[in-house]
Amino acid sequence: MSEKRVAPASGPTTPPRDVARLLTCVVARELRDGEVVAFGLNAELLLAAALLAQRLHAPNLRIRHGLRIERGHELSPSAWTEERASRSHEVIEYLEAHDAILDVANRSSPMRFCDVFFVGGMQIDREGSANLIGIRGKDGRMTIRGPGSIGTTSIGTLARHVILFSDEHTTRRLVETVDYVSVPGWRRRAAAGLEGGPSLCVTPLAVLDFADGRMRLRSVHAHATEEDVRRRTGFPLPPGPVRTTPPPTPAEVEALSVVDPKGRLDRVDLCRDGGPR
Amino acid sequence: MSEKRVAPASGPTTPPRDVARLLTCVVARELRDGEVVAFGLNAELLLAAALLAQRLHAPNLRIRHGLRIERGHELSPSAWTEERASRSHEVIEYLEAHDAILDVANRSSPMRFCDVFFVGGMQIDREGSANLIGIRGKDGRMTIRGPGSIGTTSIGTLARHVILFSDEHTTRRLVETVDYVSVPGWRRRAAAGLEGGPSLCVTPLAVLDFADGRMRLRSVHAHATEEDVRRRTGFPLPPGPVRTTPPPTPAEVEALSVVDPKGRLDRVDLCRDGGPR
Amino acid sequence: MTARGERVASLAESAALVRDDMIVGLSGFSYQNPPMAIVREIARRGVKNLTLVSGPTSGLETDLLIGAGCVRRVVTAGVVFERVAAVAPAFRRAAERGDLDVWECDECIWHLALKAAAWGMPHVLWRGGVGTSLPELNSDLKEVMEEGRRYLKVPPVQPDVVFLHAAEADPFGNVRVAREAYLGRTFSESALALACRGPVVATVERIVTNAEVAVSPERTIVRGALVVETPWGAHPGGVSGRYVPDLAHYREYAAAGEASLRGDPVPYRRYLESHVYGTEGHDAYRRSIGAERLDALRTSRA
Amino acid sequence: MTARGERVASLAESAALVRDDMIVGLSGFSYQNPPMAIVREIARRGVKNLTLVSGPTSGLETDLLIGAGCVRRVVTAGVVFERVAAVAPAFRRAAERGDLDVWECDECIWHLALKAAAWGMPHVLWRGGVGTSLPELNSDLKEVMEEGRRYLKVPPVQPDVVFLHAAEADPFGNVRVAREAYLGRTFSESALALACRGPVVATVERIVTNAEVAVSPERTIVRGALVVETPWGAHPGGVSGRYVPDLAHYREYAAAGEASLRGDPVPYRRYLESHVYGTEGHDAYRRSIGAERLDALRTSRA
Repeated sequence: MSEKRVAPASGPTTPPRDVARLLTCVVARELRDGEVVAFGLNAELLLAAALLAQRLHAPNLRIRHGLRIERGHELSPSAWTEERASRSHEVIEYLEAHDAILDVANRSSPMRFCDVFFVGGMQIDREGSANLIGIRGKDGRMTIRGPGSIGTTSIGTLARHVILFSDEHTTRRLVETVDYVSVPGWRRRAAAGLEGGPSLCVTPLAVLDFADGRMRLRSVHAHATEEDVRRRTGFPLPPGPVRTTPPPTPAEVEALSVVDPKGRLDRVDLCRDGGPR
Repeated sequence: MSEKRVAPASGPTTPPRDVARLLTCVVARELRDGEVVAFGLNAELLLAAALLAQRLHAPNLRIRHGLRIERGHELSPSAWTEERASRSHEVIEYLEAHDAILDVANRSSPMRFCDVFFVGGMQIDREGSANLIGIRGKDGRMTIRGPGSIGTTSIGTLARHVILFSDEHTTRRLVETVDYVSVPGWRRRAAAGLEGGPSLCVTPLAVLDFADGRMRLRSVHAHATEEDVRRRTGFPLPPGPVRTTPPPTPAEVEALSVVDPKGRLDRVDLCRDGGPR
Repeated sequence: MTARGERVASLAESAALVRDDMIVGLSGFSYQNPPMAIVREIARRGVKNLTLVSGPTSGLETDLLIGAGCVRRVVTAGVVFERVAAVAPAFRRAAERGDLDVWECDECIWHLALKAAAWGMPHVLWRGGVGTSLPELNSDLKEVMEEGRRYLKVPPVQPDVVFLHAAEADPFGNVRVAREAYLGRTFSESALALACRGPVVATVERIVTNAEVAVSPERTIVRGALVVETPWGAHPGGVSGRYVPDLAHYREYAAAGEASLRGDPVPYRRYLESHVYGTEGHDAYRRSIGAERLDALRTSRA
Repeated sequence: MTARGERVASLAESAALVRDDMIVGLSGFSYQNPPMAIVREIARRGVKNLTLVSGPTSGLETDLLIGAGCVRRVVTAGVVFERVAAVAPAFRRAAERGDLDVWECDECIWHLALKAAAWGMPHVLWRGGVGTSLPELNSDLKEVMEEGRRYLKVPPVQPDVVFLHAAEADPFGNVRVAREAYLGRTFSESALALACRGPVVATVERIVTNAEVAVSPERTIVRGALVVETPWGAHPGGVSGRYVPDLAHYREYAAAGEASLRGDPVPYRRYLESHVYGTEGHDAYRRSIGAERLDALRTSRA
């Protein structure tokens, strides 16, 4: 398997929703039983992944969706939505007010905010730092203003495991060094006296992990090519044999149909081709 | 009135409950409209005073009884009680958990913990410091252990107005200088950069206030004598004419019967004669 | 027995509490509960150089005041319209032109700054955010070493006045959320009110009796507020448990703002003209949106 | 779908989590919700040199462990039996003999020390308590100047293990209060659990289903606890909304403790013998108190 070249199967035969489902499986496989997983952005896909993990191998996974921990069987509408229906899941926990987020910072407490946290950004760099603040122009000043670091910085610094998630795979997103740091990667964490670093970076084309604090290619999705992935990454990825991301198993496919009976994953915004060059 | 000598009316003609009612009126007169009043100990008497003030001149007085703000018409059982009945008052506010007491420290917020706070102690001194910690022996070590500062220190330091309340009037209670400070009085506050100090000290025999940061006699209750009060106070009180504490007015008597229809004030523990010499 | 005093105010007198250079706290987490009616009133008064403390992640209430030229500085973890605009347009434009100072923070640090104010602390030390760009971007948020570890030294942020929008209040200033409120019990309404050094104003969908409020004290989130009955006062934002955000209106606003970013200021000026300056008050605004469109936004109680 | 894991434990295995020299958090505000059954179990095991973090104002759970010789240090704002004993007797005796270190604090400072632990802060600065004896009495609670003002520098206090008693829990460790709980929603149970570095154990009157707990998430105060079904587990203390404290029992205990203070150790030894060492476990304790007496303490649901 490790010697097999990735097939250049990027034709219209792979509909976009299949990418969303593949990424859902990729993320689900990373979640372990007994953990608390938290996310803010990309909520549909990540919630689907967590629900999938709960059904398949992590029955005690707790899912913090916004400020709530819920237990449900189906993918629900995301946090901010025009849908009027109150969500059907059992709420098993919520923070009384948003500032209670501070109270759950102790990661050895059974009431910790999370173990695994998902982070995205305008830029993600080679060591796994993420930037939601802005882009510098040639003069060093901020020429493109980003949204702001929202809920990422503190949780991303304090969580036990950070997984980076990107809805595009482009050289503007995956850069050598971020212009500003909302969440620190491996080297910056070490310099600040923090252990570890992000474990994974999931994109519509590939799964990347880290060795010695630098990103490397773990697998390329079946609809992409290794060559394209390397060309679309803004820094060199170490050479070496690359496997194809394992496609959804029959058990995963079946569980996905339970988790997402209404096909919400079909509407998830992802750049299936990696996004603009 | 100011020239009138206090009558030595300390015979059995003044039943103990009348002292409790007198003190209730004395305290009620100090409470102003729009304030938040808080107390922990001596809850029956102070709650009765607050309810009385609400009926008579302070309709917007808010009463924080333990961690709750309630609105009722009748004196309820105190915080820790064998009485099984849930208290009948409307709870209009409560702190979600005890640690929310920290959140209400900002005294300019409309949600501040209190404006007026009542403090007692094993010792109260001339400048109005209170001690709930312990009593020193001749060797300077703590030979009598007190209960601890419970809820008094921070609130007593940060509240706008502190009123001292003592259920006895003895030289062991009212001392020149407290052995330990749970709540600081005038000089200690000034030294720590805090403005003001306690405004009043109410005992079963007298009402004392402060001039230049030292206690003085404001009025003596009708059932006590000025001489006895001076003798029972562990530091000199400035000389000068002393008035009799105004007895309950007809309006106060009538309102008291509404506030305390079951005669709970009759059971309040107070040393009517000032307590042991 | 003397009557209790009511704390009911008008939109105009509430907006008049805001003067140039003030630090103004605004409720509103993303699309939920922005005090838009009072924001439009403040914009009409043309105050200048405000510092807004909003969020922790904020939305239109912040962006509109920036677009109307009232704001010099924002203290917020982000200004976004999720799924409509990754970055709110007036915020983006003002920040990129250097017309706006941004206190760069995340949601936890935003809350810590308010906590420090509420608790009367000169600073709080926090591990979250070491190794990031925040100390580089904020002159008053430095990294310090303490007992061999690095911390961010977070200063207090204290609003001079706070405006929030909620479902209900009684006339005595007890403000409460709908029973069906979305996530947790509240967002940052109480955090802002607890930190504030001055008045707290709540615009509410409906004033209810004190008796109604007293039966469910757990729904009361702020006390002692000045209360303004302002139905649809969060529009185009949503009110948890009452109505959903009007995302079509957000898209219209975002398109106008994005035209400005591309150099065409006309659509944004037109937006302000028709929804802010050109409407004389909140009633006129509601009429301009239309009852039918508003009614279609109601949350079903099913 | 794989089954969720339960977190149900026994009293004995829970008490075995405590080893000499540990920092042990105990619930119990005055008479309410002390985890007495586990306290008696810990006393029977004869551990030594514990630091108790209890309260903020604590009662019998603290006094009994002191009287049983298990405690070297207490972190509490007071140990009192209101209306029964101004100062709890074993606490008083041990402190006066110099056998006990007391971290002198008040309720706010107690909470701040737990917050500092929960939030991962090296200290917090607090205005409440400047000008008092606390800095003189605690070597690690000093006054400092910061920007021209004096503050107490409050260090973190982090329990190694926490025990609490509550009305109910589900088998998955979701612990909740009775609907009729007394003041506020909870006391310090969640503050202790949030600060803890190790396991949190909840003894509860009754284990209920997860379905029951999930319908009222607002009543859940602690999550992820080990759960031990222990009816009457707070006796002689009360459980908010379930039963009132047995003040006659407190008076008996206080009289025995006060005899010790006067130099007669026999009544207190006899108390420990009959209620702690002489009963083999919690069931034996309940039988020794008697069902009739216990039933008479139930809170009416009227």
